[in-house]
Amino acid sequence: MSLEFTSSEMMSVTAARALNNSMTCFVGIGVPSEASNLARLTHAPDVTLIYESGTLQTKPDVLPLSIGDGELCESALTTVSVPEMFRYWLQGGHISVGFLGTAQIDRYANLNTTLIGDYREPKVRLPGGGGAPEIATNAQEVFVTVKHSKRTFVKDVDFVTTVGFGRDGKARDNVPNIGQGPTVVITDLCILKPDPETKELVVTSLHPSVTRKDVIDATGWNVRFADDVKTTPEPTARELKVLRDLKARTHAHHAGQQ
Amino acid sequence: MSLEFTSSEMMSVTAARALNNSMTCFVGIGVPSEASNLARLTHAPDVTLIYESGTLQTKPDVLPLSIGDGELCESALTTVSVPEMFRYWLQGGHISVGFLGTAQIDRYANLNTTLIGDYREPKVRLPGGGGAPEIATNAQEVFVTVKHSKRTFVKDVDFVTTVGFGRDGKARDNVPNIGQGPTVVITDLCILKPDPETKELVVTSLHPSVTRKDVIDATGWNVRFADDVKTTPEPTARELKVLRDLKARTHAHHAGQQ
Amino acid sequence: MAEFLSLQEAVSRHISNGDTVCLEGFTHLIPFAAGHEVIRQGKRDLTLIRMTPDLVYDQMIGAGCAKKLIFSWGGNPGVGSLHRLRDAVEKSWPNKLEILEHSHAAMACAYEAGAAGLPLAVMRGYIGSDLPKVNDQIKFIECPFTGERLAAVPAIRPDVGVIHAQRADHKGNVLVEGIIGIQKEVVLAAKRSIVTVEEIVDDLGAGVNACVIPSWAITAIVEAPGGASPSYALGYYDRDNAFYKEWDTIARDRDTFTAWLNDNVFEKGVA
Amino acid sequence: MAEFLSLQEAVSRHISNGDTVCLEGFTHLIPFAAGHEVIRQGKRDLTLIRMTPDLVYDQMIGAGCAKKLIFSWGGNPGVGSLHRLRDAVEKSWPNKLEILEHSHAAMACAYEAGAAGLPLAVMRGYIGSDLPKVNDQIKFIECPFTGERLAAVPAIRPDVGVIHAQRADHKGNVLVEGIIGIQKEVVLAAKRSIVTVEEIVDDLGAGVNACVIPSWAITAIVEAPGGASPSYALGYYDRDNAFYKEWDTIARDRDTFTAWLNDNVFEKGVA
Repeated sequence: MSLEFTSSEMMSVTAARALNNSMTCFVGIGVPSEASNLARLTHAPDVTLIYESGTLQTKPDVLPLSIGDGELCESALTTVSVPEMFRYWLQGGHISVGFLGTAQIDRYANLNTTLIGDYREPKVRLPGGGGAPEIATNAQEVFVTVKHSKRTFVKDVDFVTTVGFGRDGKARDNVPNIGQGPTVVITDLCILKPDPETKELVVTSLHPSVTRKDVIDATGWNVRFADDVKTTPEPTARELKVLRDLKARTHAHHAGQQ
Repeated sequence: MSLEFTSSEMMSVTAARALNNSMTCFVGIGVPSEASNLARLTHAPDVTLIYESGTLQTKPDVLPLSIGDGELCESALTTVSVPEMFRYWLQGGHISVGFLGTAQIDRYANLNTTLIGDYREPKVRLPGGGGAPEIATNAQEVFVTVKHSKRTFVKDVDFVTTVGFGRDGKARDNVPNIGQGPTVVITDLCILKPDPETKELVVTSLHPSVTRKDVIDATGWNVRFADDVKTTPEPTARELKVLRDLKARTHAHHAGQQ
Repeated sequence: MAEFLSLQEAVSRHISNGDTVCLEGFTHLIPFAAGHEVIRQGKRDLTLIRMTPDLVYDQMIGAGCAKKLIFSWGGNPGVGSLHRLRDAVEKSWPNKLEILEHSHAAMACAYEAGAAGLPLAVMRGYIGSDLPKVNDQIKFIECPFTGERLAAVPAIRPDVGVIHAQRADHKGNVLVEGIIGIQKEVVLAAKRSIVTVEEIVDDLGAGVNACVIPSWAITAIVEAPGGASPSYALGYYDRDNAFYKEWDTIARDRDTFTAWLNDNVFEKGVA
Repeated sequence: MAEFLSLQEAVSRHISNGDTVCLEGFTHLIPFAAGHEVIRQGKRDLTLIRMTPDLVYDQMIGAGCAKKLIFSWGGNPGVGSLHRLRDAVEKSWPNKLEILEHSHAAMACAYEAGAAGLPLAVMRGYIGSDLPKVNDQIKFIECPFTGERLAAVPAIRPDVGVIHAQRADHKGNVLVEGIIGIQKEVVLAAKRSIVTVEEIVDDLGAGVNACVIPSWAITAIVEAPGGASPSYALGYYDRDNAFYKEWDTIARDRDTFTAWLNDNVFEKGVA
């Protein structure tokens, strides 16, 4: 039998599964936050979640709207200053996974959250880098999760806010003290991973009922597929229930706050 | 009428009088600590005392044996980490007075707490710099208090642990972001201040019943006297009582701890 | 020692046209009341610095207080864009706004360096990013011990730092609790500081290692209950998430924004 | 996650001959029990780093564990010299001891930089001091923004960091309270860490911004009640000032020292 689920749910569940109990995860807001907490509430109860607001090992009951909501602090092991967070905990090498969203991503997994168009004459001005530029280089590895579309998946990002593997795939070569960068990109259609040699993102798994054409049509470059493309396992009933409960709880909580 | 007091008491009382309510004082252990707390318990109840162990605005009831005794923490406004103490509070420019003792001092108020003799073959090995090298440059001014003797007051220190005005009196000239350095040296015999031009220490006040010859005999260079040498005011009965009570309390406290 | 002032006096006396000003509060304890007083007093040509310019800077920028913004993430968290900020950057309304952008790590380090009295912060950052191409304040130095290339940014040393905190005692010592962000660093890095607090109490009730800023490190203290709303003050009130969402509609349009500003800032007196 | 070990196991497994080791505790929470176990296990050729080598390092140096000492103030606070340290430096007993000395500010910044994962610390320091003439690890750099000359020292990144703390919970999270010194920095800067604690509890009882070191940042935790004595543990016991004074007599003479070591360290088992 097959469960009913949306492509967004498929993305969140798949992203959640990338985490495990031994990881210390620096969590970005949005889908990364949803996925991280889903992991914590399902198969990875001991995953350590850290938000850049300084909340170490936090266990919010509802998803935060901002990275500094009160729930994060009240459910944390402790809360440190923001300079300490970036210096001791991120740059100090204690983060195994940086979990990021993005507005644009290119074939070398470079991320753009700065702007669309030219820097001095932007078509669309985006929020900017935030914590991402250093999360991407100081975390041991990076997971990216983002909805798949031609607007998002571009051949070359307009601006490299946050380095994946650079314009040529070689930006991390011979750089000391740098993490391995994006190891997986999870979308609502598929899973992509960097080619071990060229670092170009390659589709390694298609979500149930998604076709190669769906992915090709939603990708702004001539995307390659791995030799052995898998089918991503469906969400389980438990995963869906926990995710939906979490979102309902979150919605009720934020709506109720006036 | 004249009170009975020792030369050590004269030194502590005179050193205490150098502080006032508006000062934020980074306190060294020994006579500086005794004098600072005497000031706090007499004419300067609002003087802010800071010890390098991280205790901000502390009000110990007894004198600490080390710069990190429990009393300092328990009576402090708050206690910060040692890196924060040196970075934010000292280097950040929040200390008006650094109050230091020393093993050797020379005519340009350079301090030596490292060793007597040659660095590689010391005659006497002393504890080292501790906080003094940066207290002396980052505090707005420095007070020094030390017993007067030929062994202590030397023409040139064997080692400049902590700069006064350098080997030539010019070490602070044209250095950006540096405090004015030692402004007063208080001994058990007299008060010395740097000559405004040459920075050489000059006797400006003799303690009661101390002669010029006493000072000359206890000083390792041809010490100069100001044109108008004053007589240091005697301790008051209240100052002596508070000082003696403080020392008695301290003695009883430390002896009683097993 | 900190001086206890009214909000009107504190802003009037310590913030001048042309100053570099940081109103900080990392998603928590955002000094909205102080920002509104800056708007009411019609301050102009401010260089505004803030890691996360959210609604308070959207409002100040829309009201015409700012000529330059230094920041690392400019959005309405969890909601979307800051429309007043975008209108200023893209269409120079109500005036041209110059921007200079960093990453969070760089700004956090720059505040830390400012508090530490240093002229620069050194960090392992900006590797592979295009930000150094558009921000000439980002330089690179070589470690004299390892030869590693490290990023350097100038310390932040603003004219005025403004924060909100939970409480002050009668001597002017201030307790900050919860997400302390960079509240302490801003006060220590600034030439002058204004701290608004929820209440003034006899005893801070602070733990032995609590984040307490001594009175002698603060310029002015203002009692401003609710002064962080619609952000939150841990132990006092929650974040008004509904208003953050509503702001998207208010700020999208110049007229609705101007009407909101008149009704909610100009026509409201000082707390 | 931190592993709960006996003191014997923790020292045996994580400290090897030749390692660079920091036993820290700035006048408070000095890890004496761990130091004694290092002596009992006859570790040799250690490079010992500590801002204030006091009795614990005097004992370890006198017992022949160290080949090098990096420090910024070496004395018996309020009492006088460390006789075993002096005997090692001046007379090479029981072996030659190399020393490298800094100021407190430099070491505090070097620990901070180590915790921050940087190769160096930059500070405004050592101006006019002779210390840079005898310590080739002190260099000077020029600020690329202001041209100011600033001191630079290498970050401290020891093989092993050892601290004592008040308590751990059953998951291995540790609370440090009071004079926190550089306890957190040492653990974060070290490749491996050993934390001895007064007790293991169900709930740390920590405030929201308390100095808590998470289990996943610690290698090994050891329950060692009284493990900081004769220094003190705030909330547990006071400093044994009488012993600090007594040490002056014990350590002054090689024979009385050796006898003390036999009676109080070698013949005493693991806690």
